[in-house]
Amino acid sequence: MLNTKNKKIVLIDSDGRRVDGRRPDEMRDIKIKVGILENADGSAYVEQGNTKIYAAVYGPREVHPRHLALPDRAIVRCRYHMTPFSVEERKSPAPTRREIELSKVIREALTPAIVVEQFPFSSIDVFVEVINADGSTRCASIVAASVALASAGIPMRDLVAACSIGKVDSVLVLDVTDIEDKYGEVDLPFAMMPNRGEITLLQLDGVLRLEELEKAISMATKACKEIYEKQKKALKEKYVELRKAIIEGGKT
Amino acid sequence: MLNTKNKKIVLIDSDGRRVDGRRPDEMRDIKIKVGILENADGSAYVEQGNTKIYAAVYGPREVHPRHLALPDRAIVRCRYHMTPFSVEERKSPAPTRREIELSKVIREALTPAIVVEQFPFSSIDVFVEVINADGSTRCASIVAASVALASAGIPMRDLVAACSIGKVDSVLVLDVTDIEDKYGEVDLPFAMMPNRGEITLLQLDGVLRLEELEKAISMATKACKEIYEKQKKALKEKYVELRKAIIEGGKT
Amino acid sequence: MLNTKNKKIVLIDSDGRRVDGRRPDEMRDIKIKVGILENADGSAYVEQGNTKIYAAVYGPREVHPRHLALPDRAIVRCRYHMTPFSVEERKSPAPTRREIELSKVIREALTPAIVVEQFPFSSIDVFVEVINADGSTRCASIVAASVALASAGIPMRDLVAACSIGKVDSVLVLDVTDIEDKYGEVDLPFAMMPNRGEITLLQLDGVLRLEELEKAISMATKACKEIYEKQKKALKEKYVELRKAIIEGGKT
Amino acid sequence: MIPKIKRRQMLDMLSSGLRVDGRGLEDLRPVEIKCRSVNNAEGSAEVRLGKTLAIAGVKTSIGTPFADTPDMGVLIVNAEFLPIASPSFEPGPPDENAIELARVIDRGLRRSEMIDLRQLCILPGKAVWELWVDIHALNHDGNLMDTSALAAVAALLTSEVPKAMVNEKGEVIVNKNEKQKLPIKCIPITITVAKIGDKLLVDPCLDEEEVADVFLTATFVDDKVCTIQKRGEKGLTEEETLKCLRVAQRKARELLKIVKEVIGYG
Amino acid sequence: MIPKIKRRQMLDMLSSGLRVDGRGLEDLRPVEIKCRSVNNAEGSAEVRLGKTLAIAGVKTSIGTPFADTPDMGVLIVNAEFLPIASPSFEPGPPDENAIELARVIDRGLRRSEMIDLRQLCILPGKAVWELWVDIHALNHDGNLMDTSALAAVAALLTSEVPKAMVNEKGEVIVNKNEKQKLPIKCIPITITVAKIGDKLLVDPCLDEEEVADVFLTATFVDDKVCTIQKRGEKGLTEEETLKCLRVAQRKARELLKIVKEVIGYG
Amino acid sequence: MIPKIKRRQMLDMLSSGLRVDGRGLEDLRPVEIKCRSVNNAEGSAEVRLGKTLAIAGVKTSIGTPFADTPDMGVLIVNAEFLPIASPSFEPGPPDENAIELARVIDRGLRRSEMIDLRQLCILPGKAVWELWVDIHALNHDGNLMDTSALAAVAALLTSEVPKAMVNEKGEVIVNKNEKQKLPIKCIPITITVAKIGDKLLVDPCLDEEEVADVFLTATFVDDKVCTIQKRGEKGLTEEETLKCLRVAQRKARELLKIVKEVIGYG
Repeated sequence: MLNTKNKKIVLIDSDGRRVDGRRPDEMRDIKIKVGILENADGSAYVEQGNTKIYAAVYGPREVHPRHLALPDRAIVRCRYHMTPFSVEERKSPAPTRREIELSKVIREALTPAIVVEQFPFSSIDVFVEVINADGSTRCASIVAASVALASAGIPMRDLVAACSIGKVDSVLVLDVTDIEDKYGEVDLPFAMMPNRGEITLLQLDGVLRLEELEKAISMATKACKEIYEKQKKALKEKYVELRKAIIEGGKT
Repeated sequence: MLNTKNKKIVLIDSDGRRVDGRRPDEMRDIKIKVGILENADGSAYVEQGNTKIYAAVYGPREVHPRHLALPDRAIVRCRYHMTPFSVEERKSPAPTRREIELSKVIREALTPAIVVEQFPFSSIDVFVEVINADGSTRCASIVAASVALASAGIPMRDLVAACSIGKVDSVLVLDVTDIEDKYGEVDLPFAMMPNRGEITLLQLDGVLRLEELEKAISMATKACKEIYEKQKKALKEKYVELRKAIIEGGKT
Repeated sequence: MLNTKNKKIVLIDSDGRRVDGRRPDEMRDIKIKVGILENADGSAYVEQGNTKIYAAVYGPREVHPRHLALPDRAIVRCRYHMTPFSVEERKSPAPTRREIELSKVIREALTPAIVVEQFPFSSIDVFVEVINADGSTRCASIVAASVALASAGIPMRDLVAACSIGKVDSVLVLDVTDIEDKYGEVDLPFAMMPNRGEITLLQLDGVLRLEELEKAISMATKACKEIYEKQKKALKEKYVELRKAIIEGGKT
Repeated sequence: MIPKIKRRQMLDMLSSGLRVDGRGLEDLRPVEIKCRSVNNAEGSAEVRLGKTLAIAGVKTSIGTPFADTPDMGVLIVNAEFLPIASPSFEPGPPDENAIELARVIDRGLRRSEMIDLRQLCILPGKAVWELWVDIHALNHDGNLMDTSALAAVAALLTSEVPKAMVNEKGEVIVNKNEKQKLPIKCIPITITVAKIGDKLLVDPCLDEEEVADVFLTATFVDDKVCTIQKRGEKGLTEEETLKCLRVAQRKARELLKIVKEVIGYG
Repeated sequence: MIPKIKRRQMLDMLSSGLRVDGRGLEDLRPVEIKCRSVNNAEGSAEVRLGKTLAIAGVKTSIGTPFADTPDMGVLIVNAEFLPIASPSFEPGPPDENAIELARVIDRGLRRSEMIDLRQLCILPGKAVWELWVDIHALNHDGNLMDTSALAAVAALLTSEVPKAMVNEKGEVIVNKNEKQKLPIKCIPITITVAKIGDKLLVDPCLDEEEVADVFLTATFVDDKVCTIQKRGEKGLTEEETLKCLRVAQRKARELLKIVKEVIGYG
Repeated sequence: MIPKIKRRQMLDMLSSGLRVDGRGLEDLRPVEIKCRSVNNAEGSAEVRLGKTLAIAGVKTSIGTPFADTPDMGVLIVNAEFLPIASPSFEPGPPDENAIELARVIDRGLRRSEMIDLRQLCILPGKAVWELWVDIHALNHDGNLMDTSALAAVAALLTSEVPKAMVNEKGEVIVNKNEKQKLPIKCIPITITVAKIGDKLLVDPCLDEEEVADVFLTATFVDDKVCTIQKRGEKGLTEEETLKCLRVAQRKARELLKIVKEVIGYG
C-alpha cells in the first residue's frame, strides 16, 4: 500500500489479489505468434496482457558499416523501440536514453544463446517494436526476440525466457504491470536460458535484502520455465503450419 | 472570398482582378539571369514578382560518399533551401520537413530531362536558394535549376518549365502568390518538358473536381510554354554575351 | 569602473589593486603538473587561480576517419571542452559555438610549434577539459596543451606560452579573471612561441587604439616569457622524477 | 543492373496483362483493417494491403493554437519507416520518403477536412486539442503510401478522446473518463497508381515499385480529388495523368465501401 | 584475436590466484577522493580507483516538478566518456555504455533515497530544486562504473546549495550567500564484480574488463541491495549471481568505511 | 602537393609585386553593395568583393532579454557556408569556419556598439527586440569574412523595423505599418590581411587563401580597433602583426568611404 499524491493506491487487496485480480505468483496470459512479418528472416508477436510487441530478426547478413564486422563471430545488434502511441503520454519517436539502455541489456540477454561463432563477418539484427506498453516490456521483448531468432533458423544454444518480479505492498509478485511498476517498491527484470540454467538478464530497481532477492530469483526461474514451454509450443505450431502449407501446396 | 480570422480577404475583386492587379490567367514578370555564381558549373537567378531564387549546378562530378555512385548513370541530387530571412517569420537555417519534401519533388521534376546515362559513377548536384519567397517558389526553383543545368552544358532531353495554378474565390488563377496560397482554396504546382509533352511535377493541395483539374492542367501547360521561351531566350542571350566576350577578348 | 545593472563594480581600487588584490601587471599563481592522465601519450594539469584545466595528447597515431590523413604531414586536431559544472550556470555537455571557435584558435595557436612534417598520414589529437573556469581558459588551455605535447615526446620548434590582457577601469591588466572579463572593457587572448618570437594566437574583443594595442602586446610578450620558464621547469621536474623512478626501479 | 532484367521480365508479363502476384492491373491486394488494438492510444489501426503492414496511432494533448488559426485544433502527422519493416530501412530520423509520405497524408486529411478542427478548439487563442497521428511501417511489401493513409484514417475514425472544458477560472479541465468520438466530416481515401512501361497499375507491390517509372498518388473525398503527388524520376503525359486519376477515383470508391463496412461508419 | 590470447594468459594467472596487477581477487585498487576542487560547482569530487580517474560535479537550478511528483525535487544524472580519457572514446553524444552507467548510478541514488528529494521542493507543483550530477571520465583504466558512482556520491555529500524561499507574492527568492548541505539520508555504494572463466573478481582493471565474460554491478545501502545491473554478453548461474552479490556486499561495507573517513560524514 | 607548387609560383609572382589577379598588395577587389532586395526581411544586402558574393538579411522578433542585460535588445549573428557557394562546402550545420566568421562579425558589431541595443528594449526585463542577422555565402572566391561583415553592416544600416509599444495593460503591441530605422551609432569595417611568405596582402582571393600562412582580421570603428582574429596555422612576428593592423586601418578608412557613398549614410 503506497501513499502517492494523497491517494492510497492498493496494489494487493485483503484477499491477496492484485489490481487485475491475479495472485502474486500468477502470470498474465501470453499469446505468441510466430512469423508474421514477411520481410524479416524471423519474427514474432507477443501479447502479454496489454503489453504488445513485434520482434523481427534480419540475418545473419552482411554488416553495414563494414568496419564493424568481426573475423571470428557475428555481431548481434538490437533496437528496442516504442511507438509514440504505446505509452500514456505520447513519446517522441527518437530513441530515448531508456530505449538505448534497454536495447543494450536485451542484446546482452539474447547473445549468450546465439551460436555467433558460426557466422563470422556477419550481423544478426534484432528489432523490437513496442506497440502497447503495460509493464514488463523488456521481458516480453526478449521472449518475442528469442522466438524470432529461432524461427529465423539461427542456431541457438537455448531459447531465452524472461519475466519480471516486483514487490508491491511488501509482497513479491510475478509479471509486473505498468501500475505495479509505477507505485510498487521493486522492479526486477529477469531472463535466463532455462535448459542451461544461466541468467542472461538481471536488473534490480528497488531495495531488497539478499534473502528476498534469492526468493525473487527462484520465482522468476520457475516462471521462465513455463514461458519456455509456451515459446517452444509456438515454434512447433508454426512448423506444423508450415509443413501443412507445404504439403497442401504440393497437392495443387 | 474567404472568411479568415473574422476578416474577409478578397482575392478577386469585382473587376475580376487579383490582389496585385493581375487577371486570373496572367503571370508575374519573370527575370532570368544566367551564370552569375562563378564557382558553379552552371547557375541562374530567377525573379518572379517578389519570389527571388538562386540556383547552381555542380557536376557531373565525382560522388561523395562514393558508395552512392551508380554504374550506369549519374545520380541527381537536389537541395531546396530557404534563407532564414526569405519568409515573414524567420525560419531556422536547418532544413525543415517541407524543404526536404520539396527537394525531392524538384529533383524528380528535373531528372526526367537530364541524360543521366551519359555520366555513370557521377553526381549532378542542384542547389536552390530561396532569397525571398512570395509564392510558387518550387516552380521558380525548377525554372532556375533547369536553366542552370543547361548552362552547365549538361546534355538534356528538354528544358523543364514550371508554374503554379491556384483557385481563389472559386476562380482558377495562374502563378500563385503567397497571399493567394495562404487564403486561396487550391495550390497546384506543375512542371513539364514542353517539347516532349511530359509532366514531371504535379502536386495538388486543395479540392477539385476532375474536370476542373483538367482545365488547370491546360492553363499550366499553356503557361509553361511561355516560360519555356523565356528560358531559351535567357540562355541564348548568355551565349551571345559569352561569344561577344570571347571575340572582344580576342581583340586585346 | 563600469555601471552595470545599477551596481557600480569597481575593478581597480584607489590603491591601483584589482578585485583579487593583484597589481595590473601581476599574474595569478600557476601550477603545472605533467603526466597525470596515464592513458594519454602526454598530459598536463594547469591551475591558474581558479581556472583549472586538464590537457591530454594522443598521437602521433593513425587517423580516423582515414580520408582526413595527409601525405606530407600530421593533422592536428583539438577539442576544447568545458565540463557542465565548470561555469556559474550549468552548460550542456554538447559543444557550443564558443567551444567550437576556441578549439579552432587553440589548434592554430599550437600547430606552428609542432614539427608536423615528421608524421605524415598521422594525427595528433589534443583534448582540453576545463574543470573550473575563472577567466583566461583558452590561454591556460594552450599552456597546458603545449606542455602535454612536449611530454608526449612530439618534436616541437618551441613551446607555446599564452596569457590574456584586459582593460578594466581604463587600465591594461594581465591575466584576466572571469569578473574582469565580464565587466571589463577589453579581452585580448594572446599566445606566442617565446624563443622564436612568433605570435600564434591573437584575438581582441573590445576597443583599443593601435598604440594601446602595441602596449598590450608588450605586456603579453613579457608575461609569456615568464610562463615559458614555468612550463620548462614543470617538464624538467617530470623528467627528473621519471629518471628517479627508473633508477629506483632498477634497484629492486 | 538486376532491376533492368527484372523490369524487362515484368514488362513482358504485363504486356500479357499479368502481374507478378497474378492480379489484374486495377486490382487492390486483400485489405485487412484491425482497429483499437493499442490500449494506450486514443485510436489505432493496423492495416494490411497484401503483405504490407502499417500501424497508426492517435494521441491527443492540449496545446496552444497557431497564431493564424486561433480557433482550430492542431493536426500533426508523422511517419517512421522502421528497420523492422524492411532490410532497406535504416534507423534514424525519417528520410525524404517517410517525410513525403507523412506530408501527403497530412494534406489529404487536412484538405478533405475529415476532422472538423474547429470543434477541437477548447479556448480560442489559448488552448486546443493537438491530434498526433503516428504511422509506423511494420512490413514493407510496396505501397506503404496507401496502407499508411488507410491506417491513419481508420485510427482517426475509431478514436475516442477525453472531454475538455473550461472552468469558471478559465482553466482547462480534462475529464479522462468521459470520452467522445472525433468530429468526423468525411472519409478521404488515398490511391496510388504506378506506371511501368506504358501500363498503369493500382496498388503496386514491392517488386513492381522497384521497376516502376513513376507513381501518381491521389486522395479522394466525395469523388473529388484533394491531394495529388506525382512521384518518381520520370514524366507522364497529360493523357496518362488523367487516366491515372480516373482509375484512382474508381478504386477510391471501392476502398471507401470496404472501410465503411469494416469500421461501421455512416 | 589478440583478446583471445590475452584471455588465455589471464586465465592461467587467475588459476594460480594472480591478477595482472598483483591484487587478490577481492581487492579494490587504491582509492583517492578529492572533494571541492571545482569552485563553480555546488559540489564536486575527483575520484581515483587505481589509474581510473573520474570527476563529478553537482549544479542546481530551479525548475518545475514532474506532474506525478509535484512535491519532489528533480535529480538528473549525466555521464560523458570523453576522448581525453581513453583512445577508444570518441567525441559525440553519450553512447550506450555512458548512458547505461548514468542510468545505473541514477537508480542507485534514487532507490537508496540518498537525497531526500521532498526537502528539495520549494513551492509544491510549481518550483523545486533540480540537481544536476554530471560525471566526466578523465582516465579510463577499467571500472568506470564504481569510480563514477563514488564520484557522484562524494560530490553530493560535499555539496552546498543556496537557500530558496517563497516571498509573500508567491515568488521564489534564491539567496546565493546562504548555503546549506543537501538533505542526505544515507550513502549508497556501488560495487562491480567481473567474471573471467570461473573466477569472480572485484574492481576489474581495463585489461581484465577486455577479457571478462560478464559483470554484475550492485549498489548497496544499509547492507541491502537497491540496484543490480548484469552487463556483458554471457550468462551467470544462480549460484554465481548470489556469490557475486555477497562479495559485493562485503566490499561495499569496506568502501563505505573509507568514504566516511575521507569525507568525514556521520 | 599541388598547393605547394601553386604556392611557389605565387611567391615568385609576389616577389615581383604581382598578385594572381593583377592587383597591388593593398588593393581591394571591386566592391558592389545591393541593398533591400529581400522584401520579407527588415533589411538586407548582397555584397560582392570581386567574385565573392554573400547575402545578409535582418529579421526581428520580440523576445525576453538576457538576465544580466535586462534593458538591452538581443543581437544574434549566424552564418551558413552553403554548398551553392563552393564545391568545398557541404550541407549541414555550420562548421568551425562558418562559426568563427559569425562570431568575429558578432564581436565587431557588438564591441563597436554599431546598434544602440538599449534602444531596442521594449519593457525592461520582459520584452526586447531580437535582431537576427543571417549571412549566407553564395559564391566563395576568397575573403568571405570581409564580404560577410560588410553585408551584415549594410543590411543593418538599411533595416527598417516595426514600432513596438507597451499599452496600459502592460502588453506589447507591434505596429507593422509604422517602421523606423535601427538606432545606428557608427559603422564598423572589417579588413583581412593575409601573409604569404613575407608578403602582406589585403582582401585575399581564393587562390591566395589556399596558400596563405596566416590571416589577421580586424574590425575598425573611428580608427580604433575593436576586434582582432588571427587565423591560420602559422605565426606572425610582433612587427608583422602591427604592420597588418596599420594596413587594415588604412583600408578600413577607404572602405568606410565607399559604404557611406553607396548607402548614403551620415
